[in-house]
Amino acid sequence: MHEYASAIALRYWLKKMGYPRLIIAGFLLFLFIMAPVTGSDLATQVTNVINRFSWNAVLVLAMVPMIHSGCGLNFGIPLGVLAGLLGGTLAIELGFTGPMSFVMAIVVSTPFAVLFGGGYGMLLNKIKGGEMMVATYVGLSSVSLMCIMWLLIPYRNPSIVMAYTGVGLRNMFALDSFYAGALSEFLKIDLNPLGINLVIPTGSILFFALLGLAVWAFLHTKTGTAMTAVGSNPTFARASGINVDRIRTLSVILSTWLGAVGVLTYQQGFGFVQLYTAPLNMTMPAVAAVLIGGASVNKASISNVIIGTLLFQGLVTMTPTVITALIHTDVSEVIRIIVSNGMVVYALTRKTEEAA
Amino acid sequence: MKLKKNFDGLDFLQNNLVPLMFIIICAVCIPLSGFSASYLINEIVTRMGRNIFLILSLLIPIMAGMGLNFGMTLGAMAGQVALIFVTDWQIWGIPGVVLAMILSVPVSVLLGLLCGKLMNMAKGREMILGYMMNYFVTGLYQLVVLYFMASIIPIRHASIRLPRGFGIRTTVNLANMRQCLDNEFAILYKGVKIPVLNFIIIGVMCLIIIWFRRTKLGQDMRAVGQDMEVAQAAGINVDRTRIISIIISTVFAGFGQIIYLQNIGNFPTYTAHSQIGMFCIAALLVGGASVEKASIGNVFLGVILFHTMFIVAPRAGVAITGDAMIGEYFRVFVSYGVITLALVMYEIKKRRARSQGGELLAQAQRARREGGAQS
Amino acid sequence: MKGKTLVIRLAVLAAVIAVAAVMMVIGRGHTIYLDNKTIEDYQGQEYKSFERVVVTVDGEEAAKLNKRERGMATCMGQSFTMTLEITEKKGDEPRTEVVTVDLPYSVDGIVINLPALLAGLPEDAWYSEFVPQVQEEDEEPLPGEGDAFGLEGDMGLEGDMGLEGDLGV
Amino acid sequence: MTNNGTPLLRMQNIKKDFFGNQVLTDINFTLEAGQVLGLCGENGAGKSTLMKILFGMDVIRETGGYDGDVLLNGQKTEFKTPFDALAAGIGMVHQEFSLIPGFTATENILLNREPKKKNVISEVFGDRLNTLDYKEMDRRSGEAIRKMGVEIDAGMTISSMPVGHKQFTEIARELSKDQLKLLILDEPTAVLTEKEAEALLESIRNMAAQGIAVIFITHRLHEILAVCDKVVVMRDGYVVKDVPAAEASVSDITRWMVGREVQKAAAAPAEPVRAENRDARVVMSIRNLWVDMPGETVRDVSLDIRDGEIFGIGGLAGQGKLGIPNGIMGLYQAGGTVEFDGKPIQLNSPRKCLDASLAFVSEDRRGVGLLLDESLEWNVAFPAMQIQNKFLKKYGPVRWRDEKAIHAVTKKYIDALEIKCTSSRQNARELSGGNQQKICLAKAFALEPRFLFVSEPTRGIDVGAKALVLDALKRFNRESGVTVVMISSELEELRQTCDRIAIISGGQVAGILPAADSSEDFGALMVSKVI
Repeated sequence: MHEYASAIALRYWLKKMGYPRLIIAGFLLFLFIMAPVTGSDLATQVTNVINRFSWNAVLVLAMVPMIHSGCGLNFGIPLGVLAGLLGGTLAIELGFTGPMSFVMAIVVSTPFAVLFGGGYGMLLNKIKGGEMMVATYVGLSSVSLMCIMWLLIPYRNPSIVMAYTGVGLRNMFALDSFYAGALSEFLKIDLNPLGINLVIPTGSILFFALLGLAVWAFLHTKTGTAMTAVGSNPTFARASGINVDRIRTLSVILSTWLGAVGVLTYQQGFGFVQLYTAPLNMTMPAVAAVLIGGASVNKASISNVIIGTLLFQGLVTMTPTVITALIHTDVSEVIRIIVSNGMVVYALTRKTEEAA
Repeated sequence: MKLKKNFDGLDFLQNNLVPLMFIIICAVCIPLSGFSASYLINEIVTRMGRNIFLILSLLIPIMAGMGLNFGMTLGAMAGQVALIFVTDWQIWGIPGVVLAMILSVPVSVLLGLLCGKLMNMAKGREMILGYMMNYFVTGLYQLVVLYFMASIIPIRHASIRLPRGFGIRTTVNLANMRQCLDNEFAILYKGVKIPVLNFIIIGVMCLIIIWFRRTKLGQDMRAVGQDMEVAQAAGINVDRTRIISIIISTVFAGFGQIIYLQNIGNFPTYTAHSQIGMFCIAALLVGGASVEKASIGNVFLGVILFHTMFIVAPRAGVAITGDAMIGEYFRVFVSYGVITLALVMYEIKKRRARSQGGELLAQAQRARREGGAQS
Repeated sequence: MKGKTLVIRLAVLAAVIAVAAVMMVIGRGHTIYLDNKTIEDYQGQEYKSFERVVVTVDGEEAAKLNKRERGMATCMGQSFTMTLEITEKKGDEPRTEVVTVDLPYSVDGIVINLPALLAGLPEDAWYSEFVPQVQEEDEEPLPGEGDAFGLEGDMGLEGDMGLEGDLGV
Repeated sequence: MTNNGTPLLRMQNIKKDFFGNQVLTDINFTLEAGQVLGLCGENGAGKSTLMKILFGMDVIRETGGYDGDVLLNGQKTEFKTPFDALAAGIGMVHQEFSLIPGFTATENILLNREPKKKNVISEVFGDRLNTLDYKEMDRRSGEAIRKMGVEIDAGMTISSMPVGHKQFTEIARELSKDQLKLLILDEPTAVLTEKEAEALLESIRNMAAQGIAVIFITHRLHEILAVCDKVVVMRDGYVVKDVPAAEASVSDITRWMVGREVQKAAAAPAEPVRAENRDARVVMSIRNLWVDMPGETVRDVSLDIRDGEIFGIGGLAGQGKLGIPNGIMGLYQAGGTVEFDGKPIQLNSPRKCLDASLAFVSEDRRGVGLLLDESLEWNVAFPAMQIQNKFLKKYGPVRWRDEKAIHAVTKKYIDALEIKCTSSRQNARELSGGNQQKICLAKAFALEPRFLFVSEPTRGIDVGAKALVLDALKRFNRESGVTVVMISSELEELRQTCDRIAIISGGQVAGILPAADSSEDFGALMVSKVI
């Protein structure tokens, strides 16, 4: 009898988790087990995963508000990334250096994020039900528009403009004298002196924890509750006197701002700023990660973000070393593409009770 | 009466906003670019010959109410796989093209079936699903071409293998079938080469589409496209009809990609397909099509306008800003912008149709109420 | 009715396969290398190279070969016809000959020794397979996700902006 | 037409229950070829269920089939799908249009039955690549339209047609089926103008003359008398009357439709109208309200509702009774004036209504009433939290959800309303219909409103739950002095619960009666202004 109940519970749990998620988790577990077998150092692997987690987690977090308010997966995240890039480059242009430039980057990017997010949110309110496709193309067209702007905005700082002509920003530039490591160096725990190849970027993780806590807290306030209700059943929310459009716009602004902060966090870890078409490459890893973490097109939580980012980044960092060592072929790139896009396709084909 | 006419004019403007915008862009950019008329016309005719077939493949899913088939890329990949084999077997010229088309069919059908089935599971989200399918199937394609070919799937010639022994090189050279269709019966007139055979193929394809609309299947697709529930109630197998429309589109996209690539003469193995869907869809929309309605006329107008913009934008960009990259980015921006605009307008229209219906009803009620009050 | 449809379908399928097979035959491309070289010793005999050979294929001049030269022509299908304008020795009037050679299906590159061929020697005397030398090249960069734009090859925007960059290596 | 006295259709002892809820009992009637049968009855009398059985709809099979026999030409038949019924010569025109908007009338008439021509390609790829035979299509649709006897433009697209012509297109579609022997028309005149309705009746006569039997369902009783050969009246799942039309009058039919057994009627009004209500002040006054709610259009409603009463609104489905609360509460576009407590209420703004202490329990539980994927706690507490800042803790400017208070209030209502659930954190989706309805009530109660609209509170819930829900409403009214307006299709339920009942017909108030008045009076009002 007891066994029977637990079998039901297991099946329920399996169903809730979804098979793709389990397969990915199982695969990652397999990678961790195989890592020592193939001769790669487990501590190094763990360091890599944690590192990549700390870079990406905020970007994944940026998915949450929009999913909550029923706007679907935020394929328009490049908009937030652009706000972040504007903030970062302008902070440098204004002459800030070191960790201060990171703070200023966030400060400067905020009005852009609010502006972009506000416009984007109002657009999405006009096309309820078709958000995801439009979001994708809003991302694509805004990035290509900004490609022109990077060339036209009269940046002067020699360390970021093109070396020869002095006009237009470089494709990629290093942040060594600016905000590289602004968070990750803070309270860094380095176990290398003890002979263990483990480095924990405490600052970055704390920063993510702070933002994650803030989002979690927000979702527990009156407005946050309204946001969840809007996502869950917009008609119910409207009947309960909620201004659905306003809440949705707010969620989009939040997502966009988190996207901006997310890309800055990413850059401080990575150490470089990538411009032009690079923002487009931020979308899929973030979308895929939150889905792998257990979110659906209209439900997501902070734990989805943490689990998903760990799983996805684990997959991305571990496959190149472990699988390559195993079969002497680097299939990591292909696996990444299949897993991330397959996950999105899977999520899209799940039946949701109502399409807002 | 006058008011009504005004209204119509505004309506026309709204419905043809995108083509009109493009005509203006082209009108501004052509003189700035400084290209000669014969060069420009030659380029456009060539591009028409190679692109129209691909774009025609988009029409059938639109008819079936499945929107812009972003999944046409799947067909393009099938075409590329076929071309890789044909290249390896050293089949040249038109026979090579024909063989590649035949070989692409089973692959296209399989991918189309997969895509169609998934789209039936995501009704109302077909477009984003098709868009994501691109990337997903790109992964599968890479797995096959980069790892399976020449290891599991036999590839004879070292010249198309990667130096490491398996996988296909990043560029596949189609020198032996380069422009074989374009050159057949080609007419050179005042510096403009007209690829007659290409246009014959396109003409036949147009006839097929027109004919198809008059078949039972075409009629069913139109019915399904307009109202799935009514079609289902009338006994039409909706899911199957939708899958067939995607399969047809995928197969034609495969043919289209082969025609396209034989004109170019080589292709980057891993990226040739990636943007094909995007610019075909942009071209179709530029021609005045929308997500739910597209005609052969839209295809032709779209190709002409879109490619004119495409050819002249970089040079015009240089002329205006002095920077070549700006023109390049500009045309990319315009392509994406057009699709964004079309999608937004489609969604807004869908919503407006609903609310307008309500308003009309309310008005009628008011009138009736007043009438009722009098009697 | 059902049976009839099946028969028709099978017939069409067979026809398509037949077309494919025909295409494989008539479209098979070969590269033919024509040598105007002296064969020193074939069964004890020497076949001297010609002073000059002009090779015409399908009305187009494919090669003009002096002594010890090699020319190249391409051909689709299983037999190859060329018109040769031969000047045997200096000062001779050129004579014209039409030669048709059947090509083996599985061979891409075929080397034909013209003096031996024209002398009517058996196949093993004038025929040999061309084996291309494979040069070792550097490893080519592998593709990334085509997420970036790049509308066409000629866009110049084709950068592999995939994730390799941020893999941080 | 009749072969050896065997009627075309015989329904024999048809019984049907939905999960123990008996909706049809011993239905017997016959129909000859070329006869027109008028079928009438209140909503819920079982007409549609009966037609669904006859037409082989999936829902019947999915809910356990039916008992009894359907005999067609003396042959016992049981249709598995509507397509079987169609093949057997039964056609049905549903209330909702089933037309492709962008197709012409011809294309719609022959939808999926188009005549085709073979061609080479279809030999290979199958019949679906046969081309359409447009000439033959025109001919067939023309023939069907002629058969119907009403002129419509066969080449016109549906979307540009007036509503009436759409209806005629549907009828022509049925008539174009060669095998058609029996045509069911479900309230076909509801959307027609008077003239069009006249034409339709004429065409029904036409069809009958050509030997087609017609079952004609309508609320416009005079139409039945005008065109039918016999009338079948249903009530509460029974056939109460089966007479030749010539022997019936409108008032007879009305009486048969709503007439209850004597003892039942006497038991109905639970309590007499409470004295204090008679001259209580008017708390809400509605003037010239119109509401654009699809299928429930309100045209011109003026009502006064007194403080502390339970006011009932009844009427047939589609006549606009549901539009009243939905319009006032801002869920559908509305116009006119509504005053509450002497102050005007802004229409089209749910927030303003809620702020004024109005609350609404929607008839659309799953669509409007509940957050199906959230916990019961959220469902109960959400509006009160958003509107009245209840269940919140304040930390400076931050207003934090007070989970404890939410839990407490949910627990309170779970106990008070006897809601069956595993815990207050269960998702609303997992509850049964009756318990979901109670959650909706709890949500409204938690708002502690002064005025409550309850729309179809017992729709789709079982008998036991019904009583509980109605009791809870009454208690809420008596104990908290809240004015309740209850909208329901079930007249008996209204008479048991309410003090006064307004009957809405044709989007207007047909009359207001005390609950104690006789069923016949209510019935007469219900059909008085049917449009």
